Amino acid sequence: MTALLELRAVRRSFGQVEVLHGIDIALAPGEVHALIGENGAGKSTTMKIMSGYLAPTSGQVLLDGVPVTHADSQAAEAQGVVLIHQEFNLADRLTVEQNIFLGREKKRGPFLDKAAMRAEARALLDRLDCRVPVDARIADISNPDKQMVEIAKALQRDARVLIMDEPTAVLTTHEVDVLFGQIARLKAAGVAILFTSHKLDEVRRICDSLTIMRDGAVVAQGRVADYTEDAMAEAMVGRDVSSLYPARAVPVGSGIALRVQGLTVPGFADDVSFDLRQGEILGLAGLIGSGRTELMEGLVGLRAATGRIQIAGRDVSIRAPRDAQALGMCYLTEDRKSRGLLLSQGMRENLTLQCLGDFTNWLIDTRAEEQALTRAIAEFDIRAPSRGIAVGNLSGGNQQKLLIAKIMLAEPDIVIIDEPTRGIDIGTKQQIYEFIHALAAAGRSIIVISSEMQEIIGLADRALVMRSGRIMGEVARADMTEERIVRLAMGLQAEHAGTG
Amino acid sequence: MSSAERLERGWRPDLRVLGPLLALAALVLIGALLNGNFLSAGNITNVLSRSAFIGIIAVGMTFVITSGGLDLSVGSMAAFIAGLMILVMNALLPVLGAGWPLAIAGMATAIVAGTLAGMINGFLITTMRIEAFIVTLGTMGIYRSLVTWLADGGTLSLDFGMRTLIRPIYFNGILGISFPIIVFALVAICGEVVMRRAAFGRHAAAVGSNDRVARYSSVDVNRVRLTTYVFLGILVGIATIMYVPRLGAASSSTGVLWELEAIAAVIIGGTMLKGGFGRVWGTVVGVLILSLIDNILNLTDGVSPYLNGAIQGVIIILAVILQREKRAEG
Amino acid sequence: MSSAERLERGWRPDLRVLGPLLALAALVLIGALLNGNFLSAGNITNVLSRSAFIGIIAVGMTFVITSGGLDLSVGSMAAFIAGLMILVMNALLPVLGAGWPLAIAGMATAIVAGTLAGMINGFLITTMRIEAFIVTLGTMGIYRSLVTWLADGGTLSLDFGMRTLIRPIYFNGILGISFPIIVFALVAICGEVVMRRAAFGRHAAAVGSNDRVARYSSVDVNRVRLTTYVFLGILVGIATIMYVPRLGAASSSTGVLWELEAIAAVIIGGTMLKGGFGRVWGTVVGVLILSLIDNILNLTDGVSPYLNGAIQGVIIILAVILQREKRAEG
Amino acid sequence: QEDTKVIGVSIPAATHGWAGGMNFHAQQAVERLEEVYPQLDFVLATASDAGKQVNDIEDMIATRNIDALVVLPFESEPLTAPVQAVADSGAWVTVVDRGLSVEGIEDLYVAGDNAGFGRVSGEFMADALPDGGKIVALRGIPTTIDNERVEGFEAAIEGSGIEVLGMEHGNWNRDDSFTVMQDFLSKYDSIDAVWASDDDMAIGVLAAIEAAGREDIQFVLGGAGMKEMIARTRDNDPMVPANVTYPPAMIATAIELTAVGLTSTAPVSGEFTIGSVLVTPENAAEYYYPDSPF
Ligand SMILES: Nc1ncnc2c1ncn2[C@@H]1O[C@H](COP(=O)(O)OP(=O)(O)OP(=O)(O)O)[C@@H](O)[C@H]1O
Ligand SMILES: Nc1ncnc2c1ncn2[C@@H]1O[C@H](COP(=O)(O)OP(=O)(O)OP(=O)(O)O)[C@@H](O)[C@H]1O
Ligand SMILES: [Mg+2]
Ligand SMILES: [Mg+2]
Repeated sequence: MTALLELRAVRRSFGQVEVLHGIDIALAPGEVHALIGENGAGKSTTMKIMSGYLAPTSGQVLLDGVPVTHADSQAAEAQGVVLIHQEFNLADRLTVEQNIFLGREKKRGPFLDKAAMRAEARALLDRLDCRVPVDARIADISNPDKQMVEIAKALQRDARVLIMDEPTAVLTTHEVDVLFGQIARLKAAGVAILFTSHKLDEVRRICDSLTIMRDGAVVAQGRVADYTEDAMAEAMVGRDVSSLYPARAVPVGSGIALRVQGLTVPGFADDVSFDLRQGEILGLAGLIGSGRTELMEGLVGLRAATGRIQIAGRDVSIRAPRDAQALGMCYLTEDRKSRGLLLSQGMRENLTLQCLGDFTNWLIDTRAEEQALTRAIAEFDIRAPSRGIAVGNLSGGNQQKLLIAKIMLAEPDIVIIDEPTRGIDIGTKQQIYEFIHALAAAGRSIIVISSEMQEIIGLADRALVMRSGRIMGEVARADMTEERIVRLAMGLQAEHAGTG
Repeated sequence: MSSAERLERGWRPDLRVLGPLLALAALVLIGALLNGNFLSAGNITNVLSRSAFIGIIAVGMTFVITSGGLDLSVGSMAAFIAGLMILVMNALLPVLGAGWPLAIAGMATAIVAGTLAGMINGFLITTMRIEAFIVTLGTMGIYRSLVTWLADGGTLSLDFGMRTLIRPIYFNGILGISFPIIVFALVAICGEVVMRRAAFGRHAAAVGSNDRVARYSSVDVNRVRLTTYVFLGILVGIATIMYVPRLGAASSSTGVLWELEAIAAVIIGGTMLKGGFGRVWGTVVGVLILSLIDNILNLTDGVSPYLNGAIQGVIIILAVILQREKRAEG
Repeated sequence: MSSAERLERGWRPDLRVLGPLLALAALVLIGALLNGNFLSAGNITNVLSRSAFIGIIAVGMTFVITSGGLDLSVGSMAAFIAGLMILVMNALLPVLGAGWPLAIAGMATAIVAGTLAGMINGFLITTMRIEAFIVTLGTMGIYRSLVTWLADGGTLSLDFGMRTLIRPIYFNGILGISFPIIVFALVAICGEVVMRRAAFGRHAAAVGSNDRVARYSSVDVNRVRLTTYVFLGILVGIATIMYVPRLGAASSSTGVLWELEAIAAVIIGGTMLKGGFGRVWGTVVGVLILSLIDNILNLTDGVSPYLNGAIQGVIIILAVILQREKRAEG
Repeated sequence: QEDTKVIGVSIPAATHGWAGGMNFHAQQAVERLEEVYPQLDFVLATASDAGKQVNDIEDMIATRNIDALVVLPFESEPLTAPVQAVADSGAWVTVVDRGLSVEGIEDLYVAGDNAGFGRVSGEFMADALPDGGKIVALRGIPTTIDNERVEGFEAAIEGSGIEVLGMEHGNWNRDDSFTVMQDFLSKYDSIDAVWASDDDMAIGVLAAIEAAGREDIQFVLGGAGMKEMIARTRDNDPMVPANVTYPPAMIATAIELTAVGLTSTAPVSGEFTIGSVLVTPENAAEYYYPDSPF
């Protein structure tokens, strides 16, 4: 069987730094190939080279056994090689339909055939079970919907080789199922598929063969059937990561750190009340779109909200994030790209932006900033090819680590973490969980919003489940099961707010 | 509740759409109350005809701004093209005689010069990758200088016989609608159609919204950008064809500040200065608002003429208050 | 390999940094070759002193543009403040007498008026959420009108005795360096320090780069924006304090086109028009480039003065060619 | 009442000193005449370019039904056809300062004499520097007016041995002329006199000379009769030995004559040329108007 697309001894440097040291991968038609590895291992770079977005510094790209040099992504696309980017590649101020057909508009005579495009966009999205209106502007739709639009856009392109860079990072279980259905369909049609994910169970579920990368080199290649999840993880990280979630070392404190009563965020959350104890890790579960993000944004003053908030027993009024921060409460956004980091600026500037005051004594103490960056790099294992790199050029996972480091620099007593491990490799996940536990052990209180049930179950002392802007119920650590949470999230089982 | 459902939450009148229209309606009302002749056919024809210059240019500017660009040179460019057109016509007069062939030669000059001027701006901005603000500030100075130099510091005037011949291009019309109004309307309609119904309009918006995404989506970003400038240059040429018959002369003070007026009209009309979204009909409304302000100031006494600029400024700001963006959330 | 080891970076000459400096050096060389007096102390003092007005304003403009804003009103604002300062000083003359207390009252007027004018722009832009281009186009017209009205169309002149008293503010100096140069240098140094080393500069760049990220990072976006406009207003006030002593007069033609010059200087200096990155020293270089072009054109013969603007335009474009961005990749 | 007549006045905006003075006089005249002639209404519009001035005139006809137009054309050529249209509609037309490019349109022409302005200036210069000398000159905003003045000046100094070292545009603006003069002073080690051609520019030039401390320049000749400069001539300031008039008040004369023509049967049509006169310390007092802003 000849490979449809193949990389031979591909190297790639950015400036002085080489990030790929000779990669060989072959994609066969009708097969799903997994590319896994740590954050910054070079997966996205490899995929961009395959699809013409980047040129290899040396080595060959072969299509149907013939060496090709794609001048650009258009040339690759014309050959049927399509990439779904890890970071959204959509024009914010255009609509869903305009984005799907961007660059390949359907025309009737000199004019756009809008009706046909709308119908086809609708059909594509329906195939993905995505109900976002085709006229909505990208800026106004949710992250999961954006991902589905990306996928629809790729499907519209009639790919022979479909390369997907972490498509499931922002999707829910249901949407992942839909996507996998489509992948199966394409596979049956003989499309070669390359797939990346940090969720190894997904790799086991849909992939046939796999390549494992570490530090810009291939460390293992073979059939997925030959690997257990733990074996994959160990090959990626170079150590055993089977015990992902640490055990609770210090008991939850008794004091109430945060009391929320009747918090309403118009249009998103309605009359929400809960308590957060000192040293507690509170999980906030729910389906995507249940309003968890908006609720917490309302809590920290990023959105208009009404309700009563008490911190450490005192009534407080929070109108902007800086008010919350002054009270020791910080929120870490789920959207690192457009809300979390300044992509064109360096790591140092991003790290200290949130609490620049602490580094300023008349003037900014750059030396102290550099020290903080050195500490953050060590503590969160941020891997960057150079210290002065623009944050937009970091790998996705390393951006996420930097974002966590940025919030933690403010040393909040109450920290709300929205999707903390989105796009993070399994080794680093373990480190982040340990870090969260260490925070709790030090008496700080944490709210973790996560769409991964396992994460809530593994991490939280107690979980609240949200649906349609309301708290549907509370699950204690002892009886936390995936089924219990899902039933609440889907509204299949009503339950009175428990101990809170 | 899925986000899809959330988006369909009831229809509210969108101020960003209604805003400019409301402002225009308010101005018409004020004008009508101040002076009985305001709504007379004569006055309306005057106002619309003279809006045509800025209007035609502003339609092109809408595309440039939508695709994330800017052009400060249009006023000087118009002056230069007008001067060139007059020079060419005067030079050809002995050969072609004062007739329509000469007029057509003049028009061709204007269109060709506009196309070239647009190409130069576009080339420097796209291929040479220089900031549009700087390129067009530079060419603004260059064209202004050139027209002063061509006119030797004075005025370039069209031969008088020829002037009488082409006067109808501005002053006459079809069915009582003057040519500038007709041309402006045609340009606006074409512009609106291209913006909304042609691939080019979409591509311009995509380039202005995020040029990287556009590039990754097989849009030839440089070509789109270049085309917007060429398109604007051609429209400047067309505006000049309307302008020369009106005054029959060009000098260093021709077209001064047209660029600011055109940009202001575009923004008053709801196009985003940072690019990514453009609205041609809004631009037309913006142009009308600006022309009406001038007209209304001429209808009334009692205000020191020194303060005209202040009143204009206040009205421009008020017109835009109506359509400001929603407070950012989330 | 630990990540720390990976982190050194090699130094390459960066054209975006060197570009403006090279352009400036080229101009100085050309000037020196064309005219022997170019490098004389007198000429250098002249050029630097008269750069000071635009220079001081351009430093403020750097912050406004860095945070994603724009201010077209600075020229008119300067004219208005100059007029006001003269009126106040003339009015207080009988009370305070022609002495330093009166001069100080005049300066206080300028600073207060500048602060208020900046606050008005900033308020309309941030709290009222109106596009900066429109707000400042509006206030540009308003201030220009007001000064014309205050001067009754003519010129507001400072009392003669007072003029003699404050003349030294422009013409004298310390150790042979004139006050405008000293003030400009101080403003530039403070500006550079604030931009690079103070939290405010960081915040301005963050707001200009992505205001949503800034808001999520506890930055008070509106306050930062407002502050940039107020800061600019104060600097316009300071520039006016240098300006009035020079000729002791203000009229409707004072400060015309200063806004374009200031913005051009900022961009020539390498600050990005779309915000997110600013460089005060670059702005200073930009201002010097613009002043030198004028100076060199005046010192040389042979070119029709009508073409000065064209040469200016060409040089501005050339200066920026040196520092265009690398082609985007990946 | 029925026989109310409307006079439209269209003038360039106050963008430089002389135009400012002219605006002032126009407004004064309108205010005064509205008192004197209750049966007259005035419409005053100022324009920043020729196109805007044509708009103003169109508006006056379409909405204000003017019976007479007093116009100081921004430029002659572009205003000719529109003003002709006004005349053809039967309204009275008074043209001020700049003639139209077709003769016989106007009923009344109150003319300034730009060539004469240049000539008088040149003649003074030739008299003051009998042995010839080196001068620099500042020009106004590039316009036909400026060209006429400069041509008149150059013709008058021809053969007098006066050498014009350099000529640049000071745009009738104090700041610009200050800058230009500073650079002239750097460029030329010895200058005998300066023709500033306008009093605003003369003020800028004088400031530059004073700041440079140069003793070689004997005098600066401005023009247009700004009251401060007339006063300095009157007071025998050696640097300002003379002035050449170009009175902005001519607009007031024109408006007044038009008002008279419209309200009475007195014959006011024809051409009134307001010549440029040399002002010297001897006759300066006659040209000093303390109330004018210019
Ligand atoms: N444009 C660029 N300039 C400089 N360095 C870059 C650039 N793009 C990628 N890199 C570097 O190349 C390395 C590999 O990045 P890549 O995005 O391929 O990682 P990845 O395996 O996809 O990681 P993740 O799982 O976090 O997405 C990283 O160290 C990254 O910082
Ligand atoms: N209509 C909308 N307009 C703007 N942004 C939206 C809209 N709907 C969702 N988003 C954004 O998309 C993201 C997804 O949040 P969503 O409201 O769907 O709920 P959630 O419960 O927080 O789910 P999750 O955190 O798992 O994504 C948020 O950042 C939200 O701000
Ligand atoms: Mg990646
Ligand atoms: Mg969320």
